Amino acid sequence: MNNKYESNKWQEVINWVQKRSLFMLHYCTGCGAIELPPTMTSRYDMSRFGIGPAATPRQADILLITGYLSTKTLRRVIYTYEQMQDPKFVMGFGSCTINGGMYWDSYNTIKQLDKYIPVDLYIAGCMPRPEAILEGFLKLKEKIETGNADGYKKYNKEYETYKKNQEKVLGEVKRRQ
Amino acid sequence: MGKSKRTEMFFGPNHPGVPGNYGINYFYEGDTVVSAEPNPGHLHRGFEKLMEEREWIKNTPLVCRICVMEPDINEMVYAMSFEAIGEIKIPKRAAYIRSIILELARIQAHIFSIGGNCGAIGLYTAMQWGVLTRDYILDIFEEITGGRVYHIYIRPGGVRHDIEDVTLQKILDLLNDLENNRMPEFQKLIFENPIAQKRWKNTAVLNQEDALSLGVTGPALRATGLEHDVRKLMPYAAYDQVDFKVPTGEDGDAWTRLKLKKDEIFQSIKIIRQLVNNIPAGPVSLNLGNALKYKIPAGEAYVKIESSRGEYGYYVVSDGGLKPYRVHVRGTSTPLGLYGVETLLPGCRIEDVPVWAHSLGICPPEFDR
Amino acid sequence: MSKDKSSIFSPAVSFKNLFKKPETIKVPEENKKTAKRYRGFHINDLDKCIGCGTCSKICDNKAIKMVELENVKTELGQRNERPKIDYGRCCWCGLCVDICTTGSLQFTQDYTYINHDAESFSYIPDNKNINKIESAIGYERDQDSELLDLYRIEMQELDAESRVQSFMEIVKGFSKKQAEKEASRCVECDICTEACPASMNIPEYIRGIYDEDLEESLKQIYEDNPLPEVCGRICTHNCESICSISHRGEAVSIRWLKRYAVDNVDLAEYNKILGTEKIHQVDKKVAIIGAGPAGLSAAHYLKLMGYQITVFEAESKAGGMMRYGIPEYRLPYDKLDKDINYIKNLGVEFKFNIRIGKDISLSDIKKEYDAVFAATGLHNGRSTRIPGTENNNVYQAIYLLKQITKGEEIPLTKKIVVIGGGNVAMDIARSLARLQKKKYGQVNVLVTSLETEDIMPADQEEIEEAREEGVDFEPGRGPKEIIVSEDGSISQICTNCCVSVFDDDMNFNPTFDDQDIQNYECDMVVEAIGQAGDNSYIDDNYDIKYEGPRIKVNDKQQTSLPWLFAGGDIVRGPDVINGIKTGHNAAQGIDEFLKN
Amino acid sequence: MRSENELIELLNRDLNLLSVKKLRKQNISIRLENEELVSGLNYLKSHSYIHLATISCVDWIEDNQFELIYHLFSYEDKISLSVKTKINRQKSRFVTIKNLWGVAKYYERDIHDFFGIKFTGNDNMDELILENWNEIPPMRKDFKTRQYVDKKYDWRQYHGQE
Repeated sequence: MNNKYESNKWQEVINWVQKRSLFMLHYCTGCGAIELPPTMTSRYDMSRFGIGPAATPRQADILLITGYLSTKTLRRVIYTYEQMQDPKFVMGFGSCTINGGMYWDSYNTIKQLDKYIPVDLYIAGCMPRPEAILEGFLKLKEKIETGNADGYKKYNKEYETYKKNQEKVLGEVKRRQ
Repeated sequence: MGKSKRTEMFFGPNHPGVPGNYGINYFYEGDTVVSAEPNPGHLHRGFEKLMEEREWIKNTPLVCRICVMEPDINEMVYAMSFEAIGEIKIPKRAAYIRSIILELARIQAHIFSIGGNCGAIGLYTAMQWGVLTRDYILDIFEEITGGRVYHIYIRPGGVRHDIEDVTLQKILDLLNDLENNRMPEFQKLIFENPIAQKRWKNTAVLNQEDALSLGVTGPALRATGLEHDVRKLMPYAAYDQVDFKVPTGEDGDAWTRLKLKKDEIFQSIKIIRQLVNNIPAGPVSLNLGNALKYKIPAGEAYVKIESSRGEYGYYVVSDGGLKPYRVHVRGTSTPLGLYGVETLLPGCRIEDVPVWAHSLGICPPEFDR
Repeated sequence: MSKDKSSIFSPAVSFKNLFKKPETIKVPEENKKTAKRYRGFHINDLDKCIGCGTCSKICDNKAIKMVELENVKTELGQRNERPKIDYGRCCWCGLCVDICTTGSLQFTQDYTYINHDAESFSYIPDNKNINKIESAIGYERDQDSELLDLYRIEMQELDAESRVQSFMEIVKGFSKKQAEKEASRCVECDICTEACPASMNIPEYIRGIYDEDLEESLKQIYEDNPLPEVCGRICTHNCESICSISHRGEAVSIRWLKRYAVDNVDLAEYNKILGTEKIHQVDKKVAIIGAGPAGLSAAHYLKLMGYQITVFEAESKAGGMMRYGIPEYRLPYDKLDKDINYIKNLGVEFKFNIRIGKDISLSDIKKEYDAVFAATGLHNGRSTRIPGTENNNVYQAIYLLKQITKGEEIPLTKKIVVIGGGNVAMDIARSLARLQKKKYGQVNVLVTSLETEDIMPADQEEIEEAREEGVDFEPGRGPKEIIVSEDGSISQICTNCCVSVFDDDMNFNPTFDDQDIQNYECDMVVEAIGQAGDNSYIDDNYDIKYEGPRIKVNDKQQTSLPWLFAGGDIVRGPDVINGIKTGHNAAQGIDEFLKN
Repeated sequence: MRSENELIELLNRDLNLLSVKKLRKQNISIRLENEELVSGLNYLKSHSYIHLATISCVDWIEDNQFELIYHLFSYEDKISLSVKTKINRQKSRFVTIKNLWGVAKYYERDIHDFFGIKFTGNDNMDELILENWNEIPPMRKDFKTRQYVDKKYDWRQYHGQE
């Protein structure tokens, strides 16, 4: 287990438990969110994998960026991300989070998600199907178990670069005290 | 009891009760809203600017992303405005297929919104059923168009593919299953549920006079007694070849609107059956030549059609070039989502704000564009 | 308020589902099969794909970039570029699949690709998609979702019956609406430019027509071709043979569009449009021998550079083979004169009825001019020299065509046999058919050629149109002997079967089978089996290097003598557009030569 | 229930129209002077054109004008009527109609967001859709999106490609 940061037996157990019960923050930032109801409800049912929706950032583990992110939402996503407790994971849905997607030349959407918040996994699609989302969750669980899902550590370590990128787009952003 | 303190509440943008990413900042005293102000713009992608920089055909994948609840409505209005300015008459079969797709989209949107309304009051079983039933309709869409939610199927000149007979049969089977198995269950669980009825009755009331002055259309207006439906006022596609009733109500509250949506589902089922049974043979699209060089004469058109929540219009201006000169999107919930929040929301109870939003069909990307 | 039925127990209906099978799809074990028409990841048949880039043009998310591949070579009709799709941009709309000119780009039904590295979402599809797995074909284009304009605008032509009556021009030409519709078919992929010997800016001038800006078209045309009226009618248009639209439909009628553009700009405007009202004169003199396509092209481009140009022409009018070799029904003389007059107005001096080597020697020319460009072409006929060709009823097509164009009376009998399978044979056969129709009221011309019909060098349309006008064909026959009766008139021509025309390494050496003898009655024979040049005016007092029958030149058309340049059929054939190209090259070569 | 022609006659009689055009079935567009627009709308509102669908704005940059289009609809006549007027692009100011239709307050605020047109009488002109926008209003033709995007966001470097 070559976990880059610090690793001990105890961490393995945490990862194992962590993987079993993940709470996904119910925040539909973009149009991909329309595929979340089928994933959460009985047709594809992600709670089979122990993943359920959580209403507030403080109780959530996964932040889903479902598609494009307008600058106004980016500000709130940063507030949300910073309110979430470590360990936290981010999944980018669809083309818009990877390289701008359809709104590559729009003046109000960001082009690369990983410039502003660390992203653990991208799912291809416009928007990704419920089956692809579930397989994305499974891949995320594997990453958590092997301890590679360490986006949040990267955020703390390289906080300055993230802050600079964020401020380039948003101007001043209120930070958690 | 003295006057309680006026406190500010940030409702959304991240809130399960809000359909989409949209905020309402309101002050409340006790548990009634005193004043409210919309906080839109979270889903703004500048569609209208993007559309001015793309050729006509390149906008077809773009327009269906404007309102994620009803992609087909956007494709239809865009195609219709192109055909209106270019005076292009599409083949008869294409008109029939367009109406079938639009009615399926209406059913899907209504079921989803019934589910959403139930979710707003906590009846989560109905929400699960709503999403499940809608998913079966998406399977049909996937079969016809190749895409689940975004179909990019209705294009200037007609539709992209013909519907095979086996798919038409599947549509009929789906409608039978919907009419005989699903809707009775919905009827029992939702419409005969006393607690739900009590919850919806005279909440989020919208009277006729407010509705007309705000420019509200669709079920919200019909719930106040007026039988106005764009499919009857300005028939398009194949709606003049089918007969259907436009259900209306009187009280204009959330309960009447919900019943209207249910009745409209049955009307849509009737329409689709008529369409499928006498769909004419023939081509389904007009070859308008090389897609990179679609061109229509200079002109303008304000075209509107009946989406599941009312009039959905585009104002398109063409300067005779390869790209639209200007496209202005008029979403159905623009009046309610912005001005309605400021004037109609005060007086509601706090717990009714999600019901208000869902029942009046506020869909933020429409006015964020 | 109408009494709504309600009871506290009605929600109990949901307990019914306890006994029903759950409708959940248990991903990942049980994956729902996607619909047949699903739009998943792309695959691309790299051999069928020609790298035309139309998919990257229609992609509204700029998700497709054309990327060069080493193992794919650029050759006629395809580039070594292939589409690279960026799934960080793609919206799976399928416009690219709908417009793909060769139909090589397709969708599979596969849709899951998850990765943490954003840069891995960019992929060059080949027969496998981004997941490198075999996956069933998904969405497919059909005639309803077609985004190309596959078929040509019907070109109005005189019907066979009326056109054989006269030398009137057959092709009517496009109307404004037709031309713009035809021009709209072009996807501007620029593949045709590589096939055009003069590498004309074809997409640009077609775009000019589409934008109703014929002035722009004229500018684009004149950059590489000073004889557009001619080429708009008789060019061999190899550009149309590899047009990307021809893969699934009919090629854009590039030649007729060029003709439309130039027909609709009148000569007086040319100078203003092309900006050649004032040319900065240079006091260097260049002599051009031969006013054929090569000579005129060199004269035009050299004049633009300001040199003083004098064109020496043996005939009484300029045009060379264009005037004296091509009948009027294909190339009317007023259109030819329009091109020539523009060059004349630039200030090019023409000297007619002067044959170099007879009236003036080449060395006199050399003294007076700083450089010489020889473009005298191949104006002598060739004979099969089979027994009987010395009879006076045997003619060569070249000389007959010249007489016809000059309007002179030519010997014309009732039954004529033409030997040869190329465009010249077609020209003489159809001209004789017209003359026979006028004189005898009916056509009796028989064309025999070594080649069988499928490998005859003449254009396919030419053969079909000739047949419609009453010309008969006997392909695959070798001329053996012309049988002459006692009174000196020809009675028959005896032919044997020609088994093969070219040997293994494609050299011309036909083999015959003498058992299969066929005789055809005729009282006149015309040989159209090739042309020969007469370079004696050079060879008599200078020895320059030859490459087989053709003069050896470098890429700037410079012969072994530094001051002597050569172009046209005497250097490289076979058609007008190559002549124009050699003239253009020579102009640049002479310009460099005179500069240093 | 008026037909298109009856409506055109009525309008010609009562309003001095700059131009009137029947675009297509159930679709008429008229043009009024700036000063007469509000009175025209008031007149129309009293003649069954009570539904204001939306207010559109088009930037005709060549002839230096903004064009405001008020889309009305009458449930009796079943005719969609576009009332148009052009205002000077530099001044970019017009009068509000929020007293005729309250909802126009937000339509005008939206147009102010994207075109920078101020509506006197509608005092609430702060940002509705955009946030901290300090460039020229984005929907104006002279706002070049591509330059703005190149400046503000940087493109992903695919191992050195654009």
